[in-house]
Amino acid sequence: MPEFHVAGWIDAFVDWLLLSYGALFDGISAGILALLLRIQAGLEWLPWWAAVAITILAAYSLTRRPGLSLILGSLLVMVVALGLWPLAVETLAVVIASVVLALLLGIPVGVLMAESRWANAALQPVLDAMQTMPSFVYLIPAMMLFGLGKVPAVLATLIYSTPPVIRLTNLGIRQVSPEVQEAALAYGATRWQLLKEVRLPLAMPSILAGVNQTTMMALSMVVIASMIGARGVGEEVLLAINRIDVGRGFEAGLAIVALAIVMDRLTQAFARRWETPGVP
Amino acid sequence: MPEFHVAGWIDAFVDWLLLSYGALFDGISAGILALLLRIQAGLEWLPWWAAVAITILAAYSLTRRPGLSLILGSLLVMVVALGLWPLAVETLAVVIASVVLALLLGIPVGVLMAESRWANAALQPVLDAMQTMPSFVYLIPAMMLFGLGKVPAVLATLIYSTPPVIRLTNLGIRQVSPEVQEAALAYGATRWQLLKEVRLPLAMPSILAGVNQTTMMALSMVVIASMIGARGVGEEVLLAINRIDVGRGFEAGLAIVALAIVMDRLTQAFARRWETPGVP
Amino acid sequence: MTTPAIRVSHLWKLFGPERILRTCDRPETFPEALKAGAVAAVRDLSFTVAPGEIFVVMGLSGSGKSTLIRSLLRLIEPTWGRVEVGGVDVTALDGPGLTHFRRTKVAMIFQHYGLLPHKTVLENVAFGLKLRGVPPAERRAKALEVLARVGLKGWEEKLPSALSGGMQQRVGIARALATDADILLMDEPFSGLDPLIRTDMQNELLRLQAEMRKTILFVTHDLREAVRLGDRMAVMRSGSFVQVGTPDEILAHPANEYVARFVHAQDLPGRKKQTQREKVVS
Amino acid sequence: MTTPAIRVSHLWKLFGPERILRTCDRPETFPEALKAGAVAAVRDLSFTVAPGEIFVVMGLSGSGKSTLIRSLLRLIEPTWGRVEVGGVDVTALDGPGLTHFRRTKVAMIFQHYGLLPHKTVLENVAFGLKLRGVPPAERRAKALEVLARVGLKGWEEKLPSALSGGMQQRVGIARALATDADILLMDEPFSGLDPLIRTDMQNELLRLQAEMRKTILFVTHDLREAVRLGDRMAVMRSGSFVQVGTPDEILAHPANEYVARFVHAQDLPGRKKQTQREKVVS
Amino acid sequence: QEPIVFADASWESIQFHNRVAGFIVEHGYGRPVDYIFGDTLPLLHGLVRGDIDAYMEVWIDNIREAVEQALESGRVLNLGSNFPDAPQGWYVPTYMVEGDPERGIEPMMPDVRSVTDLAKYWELFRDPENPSKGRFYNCPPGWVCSDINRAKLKAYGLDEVFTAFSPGSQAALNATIAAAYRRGQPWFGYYWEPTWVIGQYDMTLLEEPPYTDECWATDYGCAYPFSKVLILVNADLPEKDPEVYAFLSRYETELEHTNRALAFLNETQGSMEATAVWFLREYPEVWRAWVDEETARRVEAALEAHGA
Ligand SMILES: Nc1ncnc2c1ncn2[C@@H]1O[C@H](COP(=O)(O)OP(=O)(O)OP(=O)(O)O)[C@@H](O)[C@H]1O
Ligand SMILES: Nc1ncnc2c1ncn2[C@@H]1O[C@H](COP(=O)(O)OP(=O)(O)OP(=O)(O)O)[C@@H](O)[C@H]1O
Ligand SMILES: [Mg+2]
Ligand SMILES: [Mg+2]
Repeated sequence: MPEFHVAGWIDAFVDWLLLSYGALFDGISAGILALLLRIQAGLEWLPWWAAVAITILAAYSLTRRPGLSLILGSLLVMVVALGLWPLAVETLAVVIASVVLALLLGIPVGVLMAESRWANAALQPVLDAMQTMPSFVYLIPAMMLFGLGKVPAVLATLIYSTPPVIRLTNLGIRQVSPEVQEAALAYGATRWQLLKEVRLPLAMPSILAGVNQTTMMALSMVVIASMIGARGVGEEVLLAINRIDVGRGFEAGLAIVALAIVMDRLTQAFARRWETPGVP
Repeated sequence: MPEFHVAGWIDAFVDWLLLSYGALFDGISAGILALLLRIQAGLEWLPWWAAVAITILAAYSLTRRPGLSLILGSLLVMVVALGLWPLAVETLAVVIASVVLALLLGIPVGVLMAESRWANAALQPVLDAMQTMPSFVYLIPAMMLFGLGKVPAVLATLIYSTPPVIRLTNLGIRQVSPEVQEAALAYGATRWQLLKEVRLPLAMPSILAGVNQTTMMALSMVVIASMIGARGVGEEVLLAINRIDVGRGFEAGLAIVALAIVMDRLTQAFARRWETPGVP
Repeated sequence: MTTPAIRVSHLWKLFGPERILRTCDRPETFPEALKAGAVAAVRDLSFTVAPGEIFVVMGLSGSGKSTLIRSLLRLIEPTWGRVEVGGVDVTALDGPGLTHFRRTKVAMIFQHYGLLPHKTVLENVAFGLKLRGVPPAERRAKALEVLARVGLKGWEEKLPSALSGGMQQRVGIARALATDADILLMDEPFSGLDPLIRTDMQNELLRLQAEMRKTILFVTHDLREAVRLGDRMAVMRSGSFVQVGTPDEILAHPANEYVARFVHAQDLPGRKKQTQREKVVS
Repeated sequence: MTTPAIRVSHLWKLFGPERILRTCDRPETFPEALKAGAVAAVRDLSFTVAPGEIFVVMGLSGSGKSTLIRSLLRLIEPTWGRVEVGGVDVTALDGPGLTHFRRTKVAMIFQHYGLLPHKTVLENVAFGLKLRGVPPAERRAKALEVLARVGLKGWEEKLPSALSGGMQQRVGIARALATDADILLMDEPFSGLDPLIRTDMQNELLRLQAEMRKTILFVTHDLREAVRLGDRMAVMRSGSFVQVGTPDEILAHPANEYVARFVHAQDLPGRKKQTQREKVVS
Repeated sequence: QEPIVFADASWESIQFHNRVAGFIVEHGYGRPVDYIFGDTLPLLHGLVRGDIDAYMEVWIDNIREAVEQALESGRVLNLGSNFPDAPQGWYVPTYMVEGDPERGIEPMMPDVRSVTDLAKYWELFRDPENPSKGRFYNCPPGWVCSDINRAKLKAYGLDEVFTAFSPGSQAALNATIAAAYRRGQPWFGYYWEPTWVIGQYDMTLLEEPPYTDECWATDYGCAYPFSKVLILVNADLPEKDPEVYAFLSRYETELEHTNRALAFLNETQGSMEATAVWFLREYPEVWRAWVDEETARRVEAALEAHGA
């Protein structure tokens, strides 16, 4: 079969972007960076014990489960004990920014996909591509456009971790019983009220699973983020790998897992707060 | 705060494993490898046009949707046209083996988590760790045990991609209406019958979302697999990345996305075959 | 005569495979669709309900009563025909118009309750008011009042899943009463209730009716209930009305063998509807 | 006297927050739990049903009828007490024993149908047989036969969601009849049915009864139905039986004001149960 | 017969050497060859385990611990350097010093020759994440040079105006050079030769005081030594194929060879195999020193056949 390539066009396109809009991308990059540095400064300003205390209090006030709250707190203490707190703070800044953006973008898009058959069909392959296109493929041009560091890291994390919450919001809404929706409509619910009062609350278990997966996937990008200069715990992993230091890599990995669990449980508790079905 | 490290123990543990169970790991490795080589030999024996034809036919006989079937076929043709078919075959062998193993392991574990509160609580953090522990951390020791190549690649892919199907099977089963389950129990359904006749079919939309996520995540490991000698399309990505050859990387990425879409739609169609709820 | 509260003209609703329904746009095409396998749940139905009237629909199960009642609110889109409710041409309404109509003109009670499982009993009852934008304190007061009327005082903070079937039914009734709509569509509202509560609820309905002259479309399987409540009643079969008239007429002169069998399946303790109603109202 | 088909002794079922229920293991602790906020859906209930008897339970909604019927199959675990069904001590059964018992001894009809939404009508009806391992052809034949009996011929391949409420109810009835169990537990089986079908189903039940002498625990809100079907009946209130006896006894000598109000809420067209039944059976 | 397996890491020079050695092994010694693609460290592990027989370019300065560990295990043999004179150090794009009239780029710092001259130009390299300093692109984390670079910045007093920015990976480092070069912007950081980057982009290696062991022992305030690029083989190779082992022990090239080969590859856009054949034809005197007469004849024959 004769071969056919698109590489030339892609290259030309990236070059064109780079030369024509370099300044624009520098501007965008500066904007995102400012946000990120603010989050990071806030986190850095906090001493570690204050962060632990806040986590425990937040977990308790959201879930009323003292056991869980203490476990979350002690996971953070473990990160501190491993000497990785300063790095963890840098990682957290990137991950928090990404997860917040992913949820803000993902839930509405998921709703859209549930409402519109057209959007569903059109976005499905886009989501597939976002999840499977190897990050570095788009990171190379992204790094050229945005420079190295935290900005392309947020971008890559966002691209990779948004699909699950979109997909599961979509699924959850589609599973809401038509009978209950009919009753709400009969009492004059608008599309928006139907969504807010019935569909989203009843889809909550599924949406929460999406939030969980998004958080997990955001944290699974920590090493890649460090590979493009975002620093953080991922750098420790890279260092350990390059030095064949299994134990050290494992410690850094543990810290990432700890951050993942803490972030996940807190986001879940927070989202659950909004409203969940009474039926188990 | 005084630091506390586990690195030493980990190192010692890996060494101990290596010395005591080397033969065992060689055995496991040989088993997986045999399976893999069989899949790969099968795929290589098939000319590309036969693979395209089989895909189209399978898709059509499973879904009865001619449009979809043709799209899937033409995605494979695209891979061929990009000149990546021989590499794609190697990638597919690893991914297919991983996804099959992930589903065979994941669905029962998901069921277990839905049935037992204890298993649920105990496995939750394990799943978190599987998803967020950076692959390289466990790949280095895994390579010491299993050698270079496709076996540790399958292992890493398995670890990373199994959690979604576990979690979504668990979620789906928990969401099955208690009324319907009660009715089945009243007629003397055993635990197993309840599962097979009621819970799994009614959880199917959620399980399918899990299958989708597992497939996606397996394909997102293709590049890592190539880093440890599994060959395949990931190689092309890595080469392109090192040369900052955006177009070439993008082509390889496209091929991966195409494989992802084809695999996902086929697995979904196949799983849907089993049984799905009649209610939309 | 005043304009009727409900006027239905030539209403059709077909169910069946998408493939067949796609070609159904005029009544002339319907016989063909029916032959091809579609089901006519409502078949060329025309009738009017006067303001303040209680119009009872009876009929075999599967005869299209729920479908009819749903069509009046366009919860299912009629295949053909025209529906006017409260002077509004429902079939011509656009989205916002339909929402406004559903919020203000009608309230519905569902055969299967249709409660929101994630909201408490109180929130369920106040739901119609919330949609309409009534302030929280006011809707709470209203909901508490109606809940007391249906005998569910003390259950306000429970979730529907902790209630028995009959109690859930009463929550559905309370939700409809709370909206103060002029027109009530009631799909077997009392069938899960025990006789004491059922009589209470019937009395309550008659009292309401005497006070506020609502218009009520009422589906039931219980002939006693139909006779007791209905100003007029219709007997439905396979999507059409076989006979329409006052209960007395129908009992005295069944239009055909089917109606006769239908009304005699439940023999009745005398036909003293008028006097009974007077007793309750006084 | 032969051993009773159903014997319930001192049955209790409390609902409420986990926190309170944890400490409830003996009847002595129950009053305290009730004070703390638990609800006794079934309260120290004892009764027997003789083989071949139709025992009707009536009562206010929320009085515990569904809870009682569920407890007999241990679909909900009783808090206290002993249940024997068909000579088997149900409360003492282990897992496999319970499964065997449910498959062979009893069949249940649910107030809310409890159909499997992903299976066709036919598969739903054959479900009990499938669980028991009956071969496909045989269970198909049986299911088709029972479906015809409940008037659902032609609907075999539809999904429950395409059926009206009453039709779904009949699928539930067919499923129970298909199992040929000796003991039937029926939770308001006929309440969503129209009068014609309802009478048909009652006749069918009486015919079955005359032929096969099944034991039936029957919950209904319809006094006529209770009188027509019941050999004995019980009036339930807040988890206890207020009165148990033959319908005639209860109608003639209500034990208290409550029962009197209850049975008189629906005045009855003469008390000719015995004769009616004979007519049907003959 | 089991193949000789080469570690086919992802950069081009090693792939080129693999094809050269592979051609000789295949045609000169009649032994099948295989190339396993992978990342640096996994391949090194493979070498230790014996999944891989030969690793033609081990940049020991980057992964010193790993290599030392491997050698200590006794499972790996060091066959000496592949090419002995690979420069490394701190580069800036040449247009920054000399300008590029073709692209209309003015020289930004015409008087810069050595690293210490850069102090006054730090603002050109401003770090967006820390705008009070310039950005120096360091080695990827874990490489030995990343610590050395930091020490050097300090030794030259440049740490006051520059931060050592860790690019995270070699790919990221390459991307920064490519992006800066295409846009004609400033860039300053560590790199090495022979690489396609230095081949493709015109970069200037900045001057430093010449390398001495003393300065290396104190504050690293002098130039890098030439980097060592070793050939490592698995310890079983002498037993598996003594002839190939002997051949690889003698394998040695010069920097110039690799550079020419990479240039050829770039010009022709051909395959690695073609480049290896070109090299073998072009430099018979080089490879004939590695093999005996007999083998050389067989390779010659294969080369001729290849052309036909
Ligand atoms: N899952 C539950 N959680 C808490 N309370 C419950 C639960 N199920 C039932 N109850 C309570 O138990 C009582 C009895 O309920 P049950 O369903 O047995 O009534 P019933 O007699 O069947 O009423 P109906 O005629 O309306 O069906 C009710 O007060 C109900 O609120
Ligand atoms: N979603 C649907 N898809 C297909 N057919 C339907 C659907 N809904 C209703 N039908 C059919 O329409 C007919 C009328 O149903 P409907 O629910 O209106 O009956 P009904 O008179 O309310 O009966 P019941 O007294 O049992 O509630 C039935 O034959 C039913 O099978
Ligand atoms: Mg109905
Ligand atoms: Mg009940």
